[in-house]
Amino acid sequence: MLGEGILKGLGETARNFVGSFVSEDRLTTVEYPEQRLLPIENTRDFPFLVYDGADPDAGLRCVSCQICEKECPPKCIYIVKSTDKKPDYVGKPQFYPARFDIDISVCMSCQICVEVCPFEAIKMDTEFELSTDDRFGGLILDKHKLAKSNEHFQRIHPTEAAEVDARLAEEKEKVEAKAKAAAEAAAAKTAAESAAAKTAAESAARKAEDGSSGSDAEGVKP
Amino acid sequence: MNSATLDQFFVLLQHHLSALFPTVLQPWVSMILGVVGIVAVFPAIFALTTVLERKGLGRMQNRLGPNRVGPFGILQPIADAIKSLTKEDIVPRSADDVVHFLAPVVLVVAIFLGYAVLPVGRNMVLLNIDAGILLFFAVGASTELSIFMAGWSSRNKYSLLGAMRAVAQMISYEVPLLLAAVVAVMMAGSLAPTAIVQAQGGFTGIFPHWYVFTPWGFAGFALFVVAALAETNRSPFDLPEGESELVAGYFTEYSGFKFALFFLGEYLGMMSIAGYGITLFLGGWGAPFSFLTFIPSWAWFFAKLFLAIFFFIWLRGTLPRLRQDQLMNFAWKFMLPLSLLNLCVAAAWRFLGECLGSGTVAEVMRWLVCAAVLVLAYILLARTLLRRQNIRPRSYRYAD
Amino acid sequence: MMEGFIFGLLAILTLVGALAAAVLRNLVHCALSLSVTFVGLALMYLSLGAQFVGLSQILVYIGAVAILVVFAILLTRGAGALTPHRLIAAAGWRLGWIASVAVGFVLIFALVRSPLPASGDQAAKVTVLQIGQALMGPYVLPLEVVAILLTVALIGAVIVAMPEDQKEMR
Amino acid sequence: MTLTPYLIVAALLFAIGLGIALTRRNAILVLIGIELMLNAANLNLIAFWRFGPHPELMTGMLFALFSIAVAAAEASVGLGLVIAWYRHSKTTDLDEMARMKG
Repeated sequence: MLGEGILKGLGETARNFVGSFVSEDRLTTVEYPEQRLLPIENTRDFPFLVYDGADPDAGLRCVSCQICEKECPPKCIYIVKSTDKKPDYVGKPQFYPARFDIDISVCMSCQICVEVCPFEAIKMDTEFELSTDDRFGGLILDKHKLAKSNEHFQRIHPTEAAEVDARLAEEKEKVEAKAKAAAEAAAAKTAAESAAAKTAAESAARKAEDGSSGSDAEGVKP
Repeated sequence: MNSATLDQFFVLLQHHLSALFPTVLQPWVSMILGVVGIVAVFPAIFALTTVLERKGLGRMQNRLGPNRVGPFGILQPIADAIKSLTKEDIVPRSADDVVHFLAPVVLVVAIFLGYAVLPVGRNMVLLNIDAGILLFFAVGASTELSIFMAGWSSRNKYSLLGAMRAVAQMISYEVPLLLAAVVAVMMAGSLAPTAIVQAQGGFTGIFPHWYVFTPWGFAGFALFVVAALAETNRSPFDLPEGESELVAGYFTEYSGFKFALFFLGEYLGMMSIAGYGITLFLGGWGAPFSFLTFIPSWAWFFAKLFLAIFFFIWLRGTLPRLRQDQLMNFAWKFMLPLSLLNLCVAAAWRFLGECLGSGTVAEVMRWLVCAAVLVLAYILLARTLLRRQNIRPRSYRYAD
Repeated sequence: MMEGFIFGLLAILTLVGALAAAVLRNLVHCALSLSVTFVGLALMYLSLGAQFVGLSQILVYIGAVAILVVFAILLTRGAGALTPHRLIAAAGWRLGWIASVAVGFVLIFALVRSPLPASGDQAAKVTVLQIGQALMGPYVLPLEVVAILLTVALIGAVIVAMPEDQKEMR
Repeated sequence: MTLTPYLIVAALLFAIGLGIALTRRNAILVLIGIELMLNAANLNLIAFWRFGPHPELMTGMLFALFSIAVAAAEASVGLGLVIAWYRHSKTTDLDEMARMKG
């Protein structure tokens, strides 16, 4: 019959109208600032810097190699290298960024900085509430705003973070093993050397008696 | 306070307030009070309607709707008003300044004039003139010109297209609207809205003598509702401002307060046409059952008005927009013949009433004959048109 | 006093609208000022007590004729750029104005000189009911003739304005 | 109020309408002028009805009503003609329409 479709449609909307008051399940929306949906795992918008441990300054993974700065297509990254060094996660002394700014008004979220970073130091964030009343200053994120803990990374991108953590742990293990091996070798070497040194020392002592200095003997001290 | 006093509360208030002034000024003061009443009440209902519409549409789409400003978002219109008042008023550089400025003003003034003869309660009508319905249609016709002014003066293709669509649509649907309304006028024997309401005032048993409860009245009411939707550019007839096609139609280039005026005009137009629909077919301020007459007449009117507004919102939440050719075909090939036939049926109703006498059997006979004619015409006409339209399941051959 | 003031306002509104329609360069402005004249005339009818005619004037002239004129202007692309000055006036425009001013003078002269009934205080209240009865009673023949005329005009206008190729198709 | 002011307004309106019809080049404006003249006549009819000796007979008023209906018919046909002519010759200029002579 004619007009049947209209009545059917009216019935459907009426059901929705009443139903939305009766059952909460029908409501497809969330009330945003109070309730939020978890972003899906592949969400990404702007980069952030990862740090390990509790101290953002000490734990920053970035070694200020400036690859990302060079690769960034819109040139939104600005890095100033430090003059001194500090130990990284494996304990090796590295440079760190004295300044690390990203202008997110320029950033195009291409993720190239993440791809090129050899130190897993820069990753994509899911933070989207970036609105500000300062068009220029408010959209330049400095090192302190960019630094976010590894736990944050693990929360927003669990799979990727697990991979990264595993790789870093492996590397660290490798480095430690290497260091250990090196240390063992060094220890063996020192042992051998110390044995040698002993004989040398003895001979040196003998020599010292002649009045000459034992300065080279000090250099072999472990 | 007994129910009669309550019923006439506002009339008495107006009377007592104007009695405070010297005799010479009294008619003027009384008139101004009436105008103030209309200018205060209907925009307030408009404000309420905007938020209720958004909430209602939200609920129909399983959303919550605005709920941030004030309790349950009820203060949303105030926020909207502040926003539109403080926004920059942009006039395009090539626009026709004077016409661009006048268009919203003319629209709102014309629509407010329509309220002058709308009876909102017993003895509650600003101008009780003889040709009230004619005045309503006259000012309704002049809104078309203001819409054209708005669209043309903006020097924008979307505005002009929207305005031309609006004017074509309003002219086309004004014919069935008038013809549908004429039925009630014919039966009441008067063009005065108050007289039409009086004519529907009686009760049979507990049921009122509203025109909508007769075959021709029901058909007239249905035609009136459809034509009213088109006249006020409401969905599903919102082609003139179809935002997916024309940005915002004829008020694309309006911002700030002028935009708010257009918005106000649109909703006031909707409410006034709903008010006249109520007056013509739904017994105006009359109670729906004889045992409910103790409730004040104005309360009934506004209750019906809110119901009508809810129905408009409900339709908007349900129906998709028509296409231009469908719109025109519907007006000229379907609405017009049916409303003309309805006119004949109404005449036959009156004639049969005189011929058959006043027994119950005669009443039922008359009712059945008139209803059968209308239903038959409806089915035949619609079938024919649908067959000619050649409606098939939609093919997506261009999309694939 | 009040009546005279209102009459003066309405007369100015009407005449200014008409004059604007005569001299404006933009066709749409002409049409809009024409509708101002129509409104002024309708209000004048209302002030004269001819309620039904006044409202019909608004309904027909504002709602139909003004819109029709505007549509015609847009359909003939008259709404675009301003008409150049030399194209506003027809060939013998000076003669035309002289003739029309002369006609106006003659009419007013005749009016002022002729003895007219100065009365008119007995404002007869004519209800819509009376008009309806008159239209259905003594004036039923003119009414039917007008009805036929309107139908013929409707069909005629549609056929005249129909594109040629569509006419051939039918 | 008396009859004369209304008649003067009507006369002026008629003169302006005549002026438009005689002097403007655009066919639509000529139609506008004719409408104005018809309206002036209507005003005359109403004024005479109101101030005449027998307002209760409604002759002038009904004549004005019929005149409005006829004017509407005239406007629709006239504008239809203008549009048809425009479609034919791409102009609404009356001086160019004079080609029809030959």
